Amino acid sequence: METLRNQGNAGIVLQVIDAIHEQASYLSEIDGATGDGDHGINMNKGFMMAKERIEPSDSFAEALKILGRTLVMDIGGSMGPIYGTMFSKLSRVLKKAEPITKEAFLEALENAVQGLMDLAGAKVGDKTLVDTIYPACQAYQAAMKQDAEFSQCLREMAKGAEAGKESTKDLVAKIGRAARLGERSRGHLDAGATSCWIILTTMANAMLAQLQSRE
Amino acid sequence: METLRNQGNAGIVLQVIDAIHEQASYLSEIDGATGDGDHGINMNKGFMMAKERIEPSDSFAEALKILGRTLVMDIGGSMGPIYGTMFSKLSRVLKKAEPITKEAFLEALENAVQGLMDLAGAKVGDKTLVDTIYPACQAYQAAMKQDAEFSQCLREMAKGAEAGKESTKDLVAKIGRAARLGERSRGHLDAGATSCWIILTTMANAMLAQLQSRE
Amino acid sequence: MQRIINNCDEVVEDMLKGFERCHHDLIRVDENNPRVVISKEATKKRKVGIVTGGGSGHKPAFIGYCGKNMVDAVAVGEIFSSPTAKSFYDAFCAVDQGMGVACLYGNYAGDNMNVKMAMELAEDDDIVVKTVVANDDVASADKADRTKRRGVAGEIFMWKVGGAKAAMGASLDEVIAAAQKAIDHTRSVGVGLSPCTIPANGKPNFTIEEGTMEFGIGHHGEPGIKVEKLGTAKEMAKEMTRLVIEDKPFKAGSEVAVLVSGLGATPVMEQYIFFEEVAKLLEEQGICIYKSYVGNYFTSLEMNGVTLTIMELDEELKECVDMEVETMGMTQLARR
Amino acid sequence: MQRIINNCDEVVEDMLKGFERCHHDLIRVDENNPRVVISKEATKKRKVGIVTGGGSGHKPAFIGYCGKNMVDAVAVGEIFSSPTAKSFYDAFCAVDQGMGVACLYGNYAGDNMNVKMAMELAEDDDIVVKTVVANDDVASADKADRTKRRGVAGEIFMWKVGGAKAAMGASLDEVIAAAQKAIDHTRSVGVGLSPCTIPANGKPNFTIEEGTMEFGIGHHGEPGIKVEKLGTAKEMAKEMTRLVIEDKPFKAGSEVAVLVSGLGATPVMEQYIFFEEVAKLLEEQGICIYKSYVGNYFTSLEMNGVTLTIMELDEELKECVDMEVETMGMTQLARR
Ligand SMILES: Nc1ncnc2c1ncn2[C@@H]1O[C@H](COP(=O)(O)OP(=O)(O)O)[C@@H](O)[C@H]1O
Ligand SMILES: Nc1ncnc2c1ncn2[C@@H]1O[C@H](COP(=O)(O)OP(=O)(O)O)[C@@H](O)[C@H]1O
Ligand SMILES: [Mg+2]
Ligand SMILES: [Mg+2]
Ligand SMILES: [Mg+2]
Ligand SMILES: [Mg+2]
Repeated sequence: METLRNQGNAGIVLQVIDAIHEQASYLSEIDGATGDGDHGINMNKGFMMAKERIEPSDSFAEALKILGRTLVMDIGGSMGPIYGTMFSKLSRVLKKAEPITKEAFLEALENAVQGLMDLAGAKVGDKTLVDTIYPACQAYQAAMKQDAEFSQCLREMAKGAEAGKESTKDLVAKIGRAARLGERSRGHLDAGATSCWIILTTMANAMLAQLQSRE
Repeated sequence: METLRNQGNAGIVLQVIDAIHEQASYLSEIDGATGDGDHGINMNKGFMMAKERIEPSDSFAEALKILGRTLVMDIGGSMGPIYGTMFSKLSRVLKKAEPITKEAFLEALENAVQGLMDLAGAKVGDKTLVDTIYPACQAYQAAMKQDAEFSQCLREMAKGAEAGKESTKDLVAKIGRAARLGERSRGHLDAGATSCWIILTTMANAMLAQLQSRE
Repeated sequence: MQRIINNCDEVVEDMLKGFERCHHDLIRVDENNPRVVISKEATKKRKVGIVTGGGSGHKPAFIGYCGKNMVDAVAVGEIFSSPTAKSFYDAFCAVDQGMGVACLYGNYAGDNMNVKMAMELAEDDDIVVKTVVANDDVASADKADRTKRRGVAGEIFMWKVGGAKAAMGASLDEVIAAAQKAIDHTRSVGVGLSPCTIPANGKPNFTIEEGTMEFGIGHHGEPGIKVEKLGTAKEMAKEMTRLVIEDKPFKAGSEVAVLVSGLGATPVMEQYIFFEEVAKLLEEQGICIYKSYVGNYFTSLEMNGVTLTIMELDEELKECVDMEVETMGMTQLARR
Repeated sequence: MQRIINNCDEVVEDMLKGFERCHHDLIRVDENNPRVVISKEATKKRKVGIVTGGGSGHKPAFIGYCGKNMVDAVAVGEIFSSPTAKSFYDAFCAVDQGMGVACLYGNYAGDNMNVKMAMELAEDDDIVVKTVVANDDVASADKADRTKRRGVAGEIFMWKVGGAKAAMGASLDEVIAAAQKAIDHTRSVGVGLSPCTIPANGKPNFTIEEGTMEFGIGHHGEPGIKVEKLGTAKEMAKEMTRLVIEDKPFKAGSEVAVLVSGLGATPVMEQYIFFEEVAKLLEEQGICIYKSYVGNYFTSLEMNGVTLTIMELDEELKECVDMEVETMGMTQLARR
């Protein structure tokens, strides 16, 4: 059975932060096509602020909590509470898990998706980050149903995120600044969906590298 | 000796009004090159308002007074008081003259130029209507000095007005909206100088037609 | 971009410094949170605290309504972006005196989320916070979907009424009821004639073609109902007034407060021209104007355009509207 | 031209109708002259009458300062064009109560002429009119030629002081002396970032290139001292503050009132950013800000830009500045 150590695995979150930092200008560029071109700046600001507060020795859950709390408390806008809630919910379920099993992570993921959607009021098809995280969670669930290993579930989650992100290209924005464009928003990726894909794939890969097999 | 009947000669003023009315769009066009393009509109408004108040049977002096008062009281801006003063001053000197002699008209003209310049604070060379009326008055004076007849004085006045008006083309505006352009105002006629030329030549011609010769 | 700024990423910080310095007799900035503006009157007497908040760029909204008998504390966001949950929370803490806090804000996704999170934090501290969410913009959703409508300049009436009520010593439930009544009695609509530019972006997010106007535009450039030929003030007033009147509906014989606001770059002269047309239409319909406000009350940076807000009055609302108030955006002597 | 108007030749008429309707509790329009706005307080008690006037398009100036303890009557001109002599005269007549009239206006050729003619008319009626002519704009002529300088936003301080003095029951000579002192103690300068369009013209009379600003521009677009690269708020503030301080000069230890006004399309946010820079510079020089005003106090239609006005205070001026005032453009409760 594959599991993930909670203790000392803050590095997973730090990798997510670094990925957002590296892709910041790409995210702003995407946002520029249909929004106000600041998504990378907004994300980078909050994620870098959290980076300073996270110790590499922190647990995975602790690091998620710090990131979530930083986003909620210090970022504002819509991204602060949305991503903040996502990371906080992940943390809340995972904090008692040691090691983290694929079941625990599914529960955490479902909680995060639910919390995020309740808060944001966005549905699948609105052309937001929900279009990435929702199918990602479903892909993980589907893999679990087929008794796939933790690693396989994570790979499926990343694939689901990618497909979901790509799906936003053909959607018309119903929420946020891009809604301004109506039909003209079609043909462009959604910035939030893209950052969410970066977060989920980076997290999946970082977790994969830390998975431990035991009988 | 040539003289002009004061009684019943409101027609001279009415002809001046009609000339301004006819040239209104030309005046606005000139103002458009260096100012805000409304000189014809401004002038026409005041002059037409006066037209309604003047009876053809009024005396020349009476008609001048009505025009002057209308401009002063009802037009505002700079043109109202400036042209208003000019016509009022002409009227004030002429009102006791019957018939009007070339001497009386000179006195009236000198009074008008003085009053206007005192009020406006504009000097020759500032690229305003002063550049028309001042040389016009000087030309009249010069003709008088040479013992010219009234008709000759008036013709000289018109010539002086024309030369003065033309002189504004080469001047740089120092006053009014055109001052905004500085050097770029050079090469354009001044709108006020042009309306003043129209007024003075029309008045001269209308007076010429009414001059009476007696011994 | 022709702007008088130092650094496009710090316009809000820089503005707040100037605002605090200019209005130090009315407000202060929270010592621990530079994004919270607090009225110097907030805790002079024991009363319900009034809090609001929102993105920057709408001046006088939101901080301009912080002061005597109106808003007690304001959470300040980035340009066109919701304040943090922490700022809302700190605003709650700053003004709670045990009688509770009325958080009166506009219906935007970000604000809803941040207020919600802030309320959870406040709950842990036993601070009772209740909310009224302004949704006066009739163009932002169908009447059947009223809860989806965003809040615009009608928020000013909500703050005026809530602030007055609190100043009168009312309980939290009474303040909430009055503010809710104010916004329920209020309808707004806006028209945009030209876009605006978020300093950090450097160029407008959208365009409005010369000779056209966007009917029903939102305060951040949210899409309107339609783009039309730019008509006369009379035509604009007619369509806007009709939409607003029919939605409520405002009926003959009722008394109303009217607020006309420019969106930033609209000369105040034009706002009075527009107001006159609105007033004539209301008169024709037998609707009586009790009090009117014309000016730049709720703007969107340098957007060109105008908004119309109408609130139906009863005796309670009139008393609140008439109350003396002293803020940067609205100062009124007690009605004689 | 994106405008909310009915007819470009009747914007002033239309605006006045809306203004009167909105502010009927503060002002009325003269029954016999639709171009004269009269404060409802003007003749409530016997005092010196305060009159001003000027072209339209500068709202709140001039009619926006008509009301309690400020201006009693205003002569209203066309856009950027002086009112008629008759309007000034009618304004004198409306507010004279035998104690005389203080006509406090700005130094423009047209206004000088029309006021002069109006005073001649008033003389025939034995109405005593004395004038103060504002000349606070340091950019409009050299200091040696101070009488040639035009009046700009400093006029607001002149009206505030003159109006307060009259309300205190001062004689005409006392009012004139105080208003003259106010303007003598005041200096202003403006910067333009974009032009404006007179509605009847349909296009701007001048241009300001993107990335540049016109330093020292006048309220009607009169040429400034120079066109420069558009700098930061800090740089702008530095140059403007220096010019103003050195001209007076304002000295360390003095107390001043500061007024920052947008020219119409400048977001109020930017005005506060600019104000903060000015205030820091004054602080550095040991000049103490007693009171400050930031907002659209004296505009030029939708021109983009900002003006800075500083007045040195003594006890008399402070008392006048602090007095309660109620007008559309400035309302202040009595200082606590
Ligand atoms: N209510 C919402 N629910 C979910 N996602 C949203 C919502 N509003 C906006 N978004 C997401 O936010 C992204 C834009 O974020 P960002 O650019 O940081 O904020 P802003 O739009 O304020 O500039 C969009 O691409 C979209 O995915
Ligand atoms: N102070 C002044 N003295 C004399 N003439 C002046 C003065 N100011 C302006 N003018 C004249 O006024 C003319 C413009 O008049 P007009 O277009 O009617 O007014 P405005 O400039 O207000 O639009 C100029 O061409 C100039 O001749
Ligand atoms: Mg964005
Ligand atoms: Mg943004
Ligand atoms: Mg002109
Ligand atoms: Mg003009």
